[in-house]
Amino acid sequence: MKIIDLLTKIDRRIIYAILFIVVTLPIIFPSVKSVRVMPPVKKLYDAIDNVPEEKALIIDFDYDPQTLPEIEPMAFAILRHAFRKRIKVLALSLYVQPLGLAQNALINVSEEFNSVAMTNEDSIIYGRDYVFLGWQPPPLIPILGMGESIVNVYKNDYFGNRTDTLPIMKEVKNYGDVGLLVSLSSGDPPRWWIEYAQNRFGVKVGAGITAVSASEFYPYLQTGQFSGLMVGMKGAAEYEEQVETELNIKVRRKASESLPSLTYAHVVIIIFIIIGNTGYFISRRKTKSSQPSATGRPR
Amino acid sequence: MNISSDPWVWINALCTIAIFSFLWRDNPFYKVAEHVFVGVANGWAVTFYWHNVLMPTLFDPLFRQGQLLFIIPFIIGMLYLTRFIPRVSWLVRIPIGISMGYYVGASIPAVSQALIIKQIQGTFLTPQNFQAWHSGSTGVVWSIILFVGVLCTLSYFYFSKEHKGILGATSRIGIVFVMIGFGAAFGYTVMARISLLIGRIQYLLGPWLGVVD
Amino acid sequence: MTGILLVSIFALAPPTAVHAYDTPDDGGGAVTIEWQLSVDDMHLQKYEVYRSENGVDYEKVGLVGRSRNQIEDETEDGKQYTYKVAAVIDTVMAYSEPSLMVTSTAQWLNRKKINIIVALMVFGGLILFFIQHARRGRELFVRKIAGLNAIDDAIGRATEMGKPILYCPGIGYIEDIATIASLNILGEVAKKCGEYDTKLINPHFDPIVYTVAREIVKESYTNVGRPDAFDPDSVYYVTDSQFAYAAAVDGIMLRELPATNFLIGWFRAESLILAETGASTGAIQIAGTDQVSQLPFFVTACDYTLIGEELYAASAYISKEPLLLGAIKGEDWGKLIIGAILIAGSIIGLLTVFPIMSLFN
Amino acid sequence: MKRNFPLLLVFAFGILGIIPFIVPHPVVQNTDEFLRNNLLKILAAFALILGLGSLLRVHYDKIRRKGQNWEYSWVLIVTFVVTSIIGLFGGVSGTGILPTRIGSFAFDIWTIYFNIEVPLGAAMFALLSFFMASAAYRAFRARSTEATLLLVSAFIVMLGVLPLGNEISPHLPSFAQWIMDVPNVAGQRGILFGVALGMLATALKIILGIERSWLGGGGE
Repeated sequence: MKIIDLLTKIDRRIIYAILFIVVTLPIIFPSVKSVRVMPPVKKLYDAIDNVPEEKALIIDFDYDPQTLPEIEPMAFAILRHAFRKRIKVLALSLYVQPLGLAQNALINVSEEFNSVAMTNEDSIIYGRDYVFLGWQPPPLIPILGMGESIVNVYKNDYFGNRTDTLPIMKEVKNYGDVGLLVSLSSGDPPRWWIEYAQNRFGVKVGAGITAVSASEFYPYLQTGQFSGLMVGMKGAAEYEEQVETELNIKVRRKASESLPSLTYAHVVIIIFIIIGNTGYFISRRKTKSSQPSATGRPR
Repeated sequence: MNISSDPWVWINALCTIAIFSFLWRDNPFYKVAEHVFVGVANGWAVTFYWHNVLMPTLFDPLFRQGQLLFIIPFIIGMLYLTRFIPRVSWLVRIPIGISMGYYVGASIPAVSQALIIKQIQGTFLTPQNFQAWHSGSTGVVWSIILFVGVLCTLSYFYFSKEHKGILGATSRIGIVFVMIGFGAAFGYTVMARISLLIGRIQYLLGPWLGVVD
Repeated sequence: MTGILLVSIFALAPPTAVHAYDTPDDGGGAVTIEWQLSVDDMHLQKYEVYRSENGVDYEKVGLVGRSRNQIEDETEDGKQYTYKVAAVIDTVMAYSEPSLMVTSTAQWLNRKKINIIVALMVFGGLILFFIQHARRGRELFVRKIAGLNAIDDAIGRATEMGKPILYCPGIGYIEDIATIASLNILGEVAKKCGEYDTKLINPHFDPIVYTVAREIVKESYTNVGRPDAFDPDSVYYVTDSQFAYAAAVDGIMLRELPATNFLIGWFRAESLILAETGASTGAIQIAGTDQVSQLPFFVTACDYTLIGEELYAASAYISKEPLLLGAIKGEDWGKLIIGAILIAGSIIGLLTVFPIMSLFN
Repeated sequence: MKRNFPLLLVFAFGILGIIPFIVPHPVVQNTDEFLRNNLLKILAAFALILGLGSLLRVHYDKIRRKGQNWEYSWVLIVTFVVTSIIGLFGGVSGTGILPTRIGSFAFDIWTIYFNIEVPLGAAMFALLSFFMASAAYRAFRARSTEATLLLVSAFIVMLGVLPLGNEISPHLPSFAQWIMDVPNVAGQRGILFGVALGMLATALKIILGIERSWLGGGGE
C-alpha cells in the first residue's frame, strides 16, 4: 500500500519544485543542441535569403512583453540573417507598445556586427542598411499606404529624422521594392498583411507567431499565402540553427537555450502522468474494482 | 552576478516571487501581493476610465465644447448611483437594460454568422472542402471523419430524448471526439504556458539577479 | 529584362473593359472599378487608377500590383465620376479607355447578410414557437444533465461540514450569455444556501454583474423566507483585471476553505488557476462554461463540468421554468435542422454542381 | 413601470444592436458609432463607481470588525488610493499637475502599471504551467474510456510538439497536428453549434422580455 500511495498521492509541491528546477537549470547553465529544421522555417529562411539585392525586407515588430520569450529570438535571428546578407531592412510596429522592444533588437544586433566590423563597408549603418520607421496609427494606414509610398506614410522615422533624407529610402519607394515582409506578432497583424498588403499589392509575407496561435495560422502556410512560418520557441530555435549552420554566425541562441527547459518540462509532465497511471493500475489490481466517477466523466 | 540597482526592477521581481510563493502555500507575501494587485488594478481602472473615457467622450464635449446632447449619457450614467437610494433604486435597471439590450442584440447576428453559418459551410462534404486540407486524396477521409464527428457531437447535446438506442450510440461517439479534442487542446497549451514561465524566470535571472544576460 | 525592353519598344498594351460601379451593399462613399488585365500583365510593375469629375482632368486615386483587376475608390455620394486605368512600367504608361459615368450611393440593406436574416428567422421562430408551446402548459421532457444532481449534494456537504460555498461567475459581462445562465443558477444555489443556512461567497469581476447578482441573491433569500440570513457582504465586487481577480479568488479559496466551489460562467485562462487551487483545498468543484478553449481544463480539474450548451440547459432545468424548457426544445429542433442542412448540403455538394458553399458566405 | 420600462429599453436597444449588421446606410452606422463609442463606454465608467463602492465597503467593514486578515485590507485601500491619485493627477502621459518624478526615479502611472500590474499578471499567468503539471498528474488516469482518450491524446500532442517527438518518429508531429485539425475541430464544432443555438435562444428571450432574471428582485 505504501508504494501505491507514493505513486498516486505525490504532494503537488514536489511536482512544482521539480518542474521549477528543470525549467530553471537549463537557463542558468545554457546548452544548445542542434535541432532539425522543419519545412516551414526552412521556407522562411530561403525566402529571406532570396530577397534580391535591390529589394528590401520589412520586419513588423508586434510582440509585447508577455510574448517576448517566444518571439524576440526570432527577431534577433532574422536581423542577423538580413544584416549578414546585406539585405536592406525596414523595421516598423503597428502598435505603440512594441516600439521599445523593436529598438532594443535593432540596436543589439547592429552592435554585434559593428563591434567586429573593420571598415565602413562592413558596418551596419543606420539610414544606409536599415531604418526604424516607428509607428503610424491606425494599423491599416501604413499597411495600405506603403503600396503607394513609404516615405509619405512615415514622413519621419522613429528618431525624428526626415525619411526622405535617408539613403535607404531613396531605393525603397513602395511595396514594389520590397522582397519580403515578415510579421512578428502574437495577434492579428500577420492576417492583416495578407488581407491588405498581399491581396492588393502582391507583397510576399512571412510570419513568426506564438505557439498558441499556430492552428489559426497554419492554413495560410498551406495555401502559400505565407512564404514561411516560425511557430513559438521551437520555430525560433530552428531559425537560429539555420543562421548558425548556413551563415556561420556563432552567437548566443536564446530560443535554442530555452528548448531544453521546454522539453524537460514536457517530459516531467509526461513522466508524472505515467507514474500516476502506474500507481493507479497497481492499486486497481489489488482492489479489483474500479470506481469511475458518478457521471462517468473523469475527475 | 550583477544584481540590479533599479528599485523598479526589484519591485517587479518581488511581485513575481510573491505570486510564485503561493505554490508552496498561502503566506503573508502572497497576501500582500494579492491585495496590492487588486488595489493597483482598480487604481489603474480609475485612471483609465477618467482620462480615456470620461474626459474625451463626456466631459470635454459637454463642458468645454458645450455639446448639450452629451447630457443624456451623463444622466443615464448617473442613474447607476440610484442603487444607493432605496426608493428609486429600480432606476438602475435603465442603464443596465440599455447596455444589455444593445450588446445582446449585437451578439445575435454575430453568433449566427460566426458560429452557425460559417461552421456549416466548413463542414459540408464538397470538393472545395476536401481540397482545403491540402493533403491530396486523404482530404476526403478527413472531411468525412470531421463530418461524422460534428454530427455525433451535436447529437450529444440533444436534450429532448434519453440517450438510448441510436442516439445513445451517436452521442457516445460524440463524447469520444470531444474528449480527444480536450486532451489535445490541453497538451497543445502546455508549450505556451511553459514559455510564459521561462519568460518570468529569465527576468528574475537576467535583469534582476544578473546571473544570465 | 528582355520582356520589359520588348514591350517598351513596341507599344505597351493598356488594360481594357474598365467597368466602374457603385460598390454594392455598403454605406455609400465608394465605387468599385474592374478591368481586363493588360496582355502585357506579366511584365508590368503595377496598375494605376485615375479618376475624373469632368471627363477631362484625371487625378491618380490608387494603385495595385500586377495581375490584379479590381480596386475600390473612396468617393463623394452624388457626384459623377469616370475612371481610367493605366498599365505602368517605370515611366511607360498605357491608359485604358475611360469608364462610363458612375455615382456612389448608400444602401439600406446589405444583401450579403440575407442568409443571416434567414437563419435568424428560422431558429428564432422555432425557439419562440416552443416557448409559446410551453406557455400553453404542455409537458416537455428534458433529459437529466449530469452534474446538476451534484449541486444539491455539494450544498448539503458544505452544510454538514459547516463550511462556506464559493460561487465564482467568471470574468464575463452581463451581456455574455454564459454570465446570464450563471446568474440563473446562482439564484437557485442561493435559495439552497438560504434554506440550509450555509454561507455563500460570491466575488465579482464586473460591476454590473455584481449589481444584478446582489439583487438576485437577496431575492432568493427572501423567497425561501430567510431575508435575515442575507449577508450584504457576501456578494461583492473585486476588480476588473483578469489575473488580479484570479489572485483574489485564489486567496478566498485558501483562507475561507469553501467545501464547494462553483466555477460557472464565462472564463478565460484563469480557469485552470482557479480550478487547480480549488482542487488543492479538497473542495468539490462544479464547473460550467461555453468557452470551448477553457473546457479542457475544467474537465480535467473539476468534479463535474457543464459543457457548452449544458450550461444553458442546466439553468433552465434547475429552475423548472416551463418557458425556459420550451427554449431548449426549440434549440433541439435547431440541431435537427443543422444536421439536416449538413447532410442535404453534402449530398448537393457531392452530386451536383450547385454552388452550395456560396449560400453560406 | 419599474419592470416594463426597463424591458422596453432592452427591446429597443436590442433592435438597435441588430440593425447595423444588415443596414450599411450612414444614418444607421453613425448612430451605432455614437452608441458604441460614447454612450456605452460612458455607462461602463459609471458602473465602475458601483463596483468600487462595494469593494471599499467590504474592506472597510473588515478593518472595522477586525476580521480575519484585516491588516491586508489596509494594503488594498492604500495602494488603490495612491495609484488613483497618481493616475488622476499625474496624468497618463506624466503631464498632470502632480509631479511623477523625483530625480531619476519615475513613479508615473505607466511605470507603476508596467512594474507592478504587468509582472503580477504575468506571474499569475505563469502559474498555469505548474497547475497544468499537477492537474495532468492528478486527473490523467485511465479510469474510464473517456479519461483514457483524454490522456492518450494529450500524451501524443505533448510529444508531437517537441523536437523530441520528431526523434521518436517523424510521423508523430504530423499525427499530433492531425488530432488538432480533425477530431479536435469536429468536437469543438459540435459544441459550438449547441452553444450558438443556446446563445440565440437566450438573447431572443432577453430582448423579448421572457428572460428577466437580470432585473434582480424587488419592486414590481
